[in-house]
Amino acid sequence: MSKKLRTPREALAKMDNGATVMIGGFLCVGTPETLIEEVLRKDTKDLTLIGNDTGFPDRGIGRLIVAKRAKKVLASHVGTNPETGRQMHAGETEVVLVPQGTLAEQVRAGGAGLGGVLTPTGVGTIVEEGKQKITVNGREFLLEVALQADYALIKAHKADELGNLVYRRATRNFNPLMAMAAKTVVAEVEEIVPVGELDPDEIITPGLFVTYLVKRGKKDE
Amino acid sequence: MSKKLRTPREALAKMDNGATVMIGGFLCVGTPETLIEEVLRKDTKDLTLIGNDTGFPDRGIGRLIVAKRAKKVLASHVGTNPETGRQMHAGETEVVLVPQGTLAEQVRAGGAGLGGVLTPTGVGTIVEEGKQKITVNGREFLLEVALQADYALIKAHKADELGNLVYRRATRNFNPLMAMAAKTVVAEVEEIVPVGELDPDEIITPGLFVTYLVKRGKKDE
Amino acid sequence: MSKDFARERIARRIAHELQDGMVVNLGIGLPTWVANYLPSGSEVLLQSENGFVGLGPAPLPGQEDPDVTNAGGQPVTIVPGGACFDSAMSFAIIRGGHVDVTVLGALEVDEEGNLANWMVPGKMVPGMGGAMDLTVGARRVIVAMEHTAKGKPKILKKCTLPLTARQQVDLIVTELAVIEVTPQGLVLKEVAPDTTVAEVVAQTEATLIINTVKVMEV
Amino acid sequence: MSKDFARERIARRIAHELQDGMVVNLGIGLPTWVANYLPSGSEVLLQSENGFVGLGPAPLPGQEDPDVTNAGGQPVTIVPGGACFDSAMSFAIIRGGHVDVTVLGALEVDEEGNLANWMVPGKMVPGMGGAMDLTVGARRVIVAMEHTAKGKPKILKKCTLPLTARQQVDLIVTELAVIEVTPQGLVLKEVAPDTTVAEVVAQTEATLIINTVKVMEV
Repeated sequence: MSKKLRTPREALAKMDNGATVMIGGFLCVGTPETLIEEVLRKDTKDLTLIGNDTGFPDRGIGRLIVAKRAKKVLASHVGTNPETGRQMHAGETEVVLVPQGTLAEQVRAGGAGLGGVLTPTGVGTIVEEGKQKITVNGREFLLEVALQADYALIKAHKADELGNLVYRRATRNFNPLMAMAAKTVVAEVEEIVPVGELDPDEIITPGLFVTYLVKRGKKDE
Repeated sequence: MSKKLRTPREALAKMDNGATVMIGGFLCVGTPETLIEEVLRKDTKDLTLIGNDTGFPDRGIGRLIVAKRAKKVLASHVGTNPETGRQMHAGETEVVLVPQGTLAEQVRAGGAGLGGVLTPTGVGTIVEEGKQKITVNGREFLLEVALQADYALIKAHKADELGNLVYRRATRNFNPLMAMAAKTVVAEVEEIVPVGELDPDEIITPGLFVTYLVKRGKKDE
Repeated sequence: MSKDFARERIARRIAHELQDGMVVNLGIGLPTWVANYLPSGSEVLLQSENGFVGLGPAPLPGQEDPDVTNAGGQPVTIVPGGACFDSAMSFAIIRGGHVDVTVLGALEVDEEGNLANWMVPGKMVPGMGGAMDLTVGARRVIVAMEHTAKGKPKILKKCTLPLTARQQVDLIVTELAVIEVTPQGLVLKEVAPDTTVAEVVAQTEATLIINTVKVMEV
Repeated sequence: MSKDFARERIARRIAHELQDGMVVNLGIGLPTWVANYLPSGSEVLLQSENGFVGLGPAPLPGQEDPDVTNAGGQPVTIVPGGACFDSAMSFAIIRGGHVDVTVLGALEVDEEGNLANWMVPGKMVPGMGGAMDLTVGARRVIVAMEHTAKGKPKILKKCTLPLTARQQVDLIVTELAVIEVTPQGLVLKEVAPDTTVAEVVAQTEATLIINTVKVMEV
């Protein structure tokens, strides 16, 4: 049995109000719904949420938005969840829109110990507001700083007992990046296999990044 | 038969004197020896070489150093090839020593369209000389700019006919990064399998990065 | 002309711009249609920014794989030889110039090749998603859009909405015309067989440079 | 004391600092020896910066895999549960603070925890390899070295050689002593049973803060 295996309740027991939480997935493909369910249950609020999008009102990060658990959201797209737009316009929730490739690099930088990256994306648009512009070899770039979080809630296909993870198809997206960038990383998985069953070359997220494993669909009593 | 398959001579026919060439491998583990052999044969010189190290005098990048094909070398370590040190001290070859993690990020940035990255590595050492220092959240970082090349000579374990690549064990190192960062990417492989034989989840370097495939050990007549 | 008829024509014309071996990213909505008009046996490689290359047609009903969707969240397939990756790699491919062509919708385009397609202040603010990276990173940016919106021109002297990217558009394809963005300005290359140069000029706010104009293949 | 005896003692003492579950990177040379003194069944996870985690013991003769080497190029094994990656991921792990302890050799260390181990100007310039990233990135930096070189102290008031990293060393282990780097300076924690505090002080150029000194377990 994996030493990292927890129930959802155990895994998120120490998540406090006001925490910064990264959540994997792309329009709910590769989103840890069981962990989101637990955040809803335990009534954690004032969260800063970081994710590609805000899902749908009844799925993914969208459920946390509808339940008003976020004080701030960083995402590249909120169009599939009208409630996010409503809260943004009403001034109820701060929404920061970030180009998708920039968000990916910011999260990766946070995990990789980099202070940030220089990207050409957003130059000449409102995205550049308040950011440092740096010229390298005659081309202008925006300095986009690293992002880190208290928690990363991610979804993987399979784990071994050490927490090594593999992903399936389009569910990978932000999950391996977020796995690097948070103090506590909880991976929701379909299946846990014995150590040695995954080939070292096929592992995408080494287990050293993973704090806890939770089985998808597992409920606490 | 793969449309990308070439003999070493065909694959490197257009490599000119003065080219910038990235070469994969870590102390010759994962180094494309067949391609290096061809660079030696065709007498290309005044190269700027970028690699983790300069191998050994009789193996890997070291052979190009001994044959005096490089006017400039960027590497993290040259200690296993005394000839590199000799040429450096004698002023025959310009050698720029770069921290290994910085070199990896510079190559990746070149491939990813980033202008550079901010790293804490090298702050307070001679590595910071001539570089911009940027403070983010109270911590100092060095701005290390992206690297790109005319050629990347890489080594993979297996390719499919479209050039999708998988690597084996410790041979991966800089190879997938360099595959992203050069105009012409030549991958030396042990084996080429039909399209569809590699699972989409196991591919490390998508074939879109790969210009030509060369079979390891393949000689031109 | 019905909306669908216009959109089909645009998609069909853009398909001619895509050649075997090219890596192409098709935006959500109208751009997605372009895939339907590629010749059978086409070796255009479609990149899906949510995390793979080798985007294939929609699956047969009942054969959907919930883990295989396009960037709009719709079920799709992965062709043999496709490859999956994370979002950092996906945008390394996009930003790094490894996508040959991207096809994107637009709210406005202007004479400098500026593009606005991600927000209408105070109204629609869905977010830019991957559009800013695609526009900056792809080697060639093709805008696919209807020529006008509610009778008002969308090809302007200067964009009025917040930009997605500055000076990145290369080609504009509408149901009426094909327009190339050049350092000198917008060059009218083709007009549809059921319209005239004068009509296209009348429906375009931007100045069009007119030399040899061909009939658009539709 | 023979060189090998000294080195074995240093490695053995450092092994006590490593606990189950820790991710540890051992530098080339003496630090590599530490792995030999981990208790059997140890769950310390060794990271090898050339591209994997789960570094295992040397293979039996004839069972070497040319694709599985450590950062020094020597044949090793990968334990069950190990994982391979590229150099960017390897240093993301290192620079990003995901390595709990790194053990590195040194030419000089000083009172501020500065480390010099990569070059001697005009003489030996092998390059820093991964040492600068390891020193900056690992949560805890342990220096493993002989106390003196040719009779001259290596623990100095101020390093004279070009630095590998500034103020990153946490612990120094030699065949004579265990010394902790604190904001107040170097604290002598342990001395070997075959030496004395006075002897250690005599062989150290840096000022040592001396409170409770224990006998080093050797």
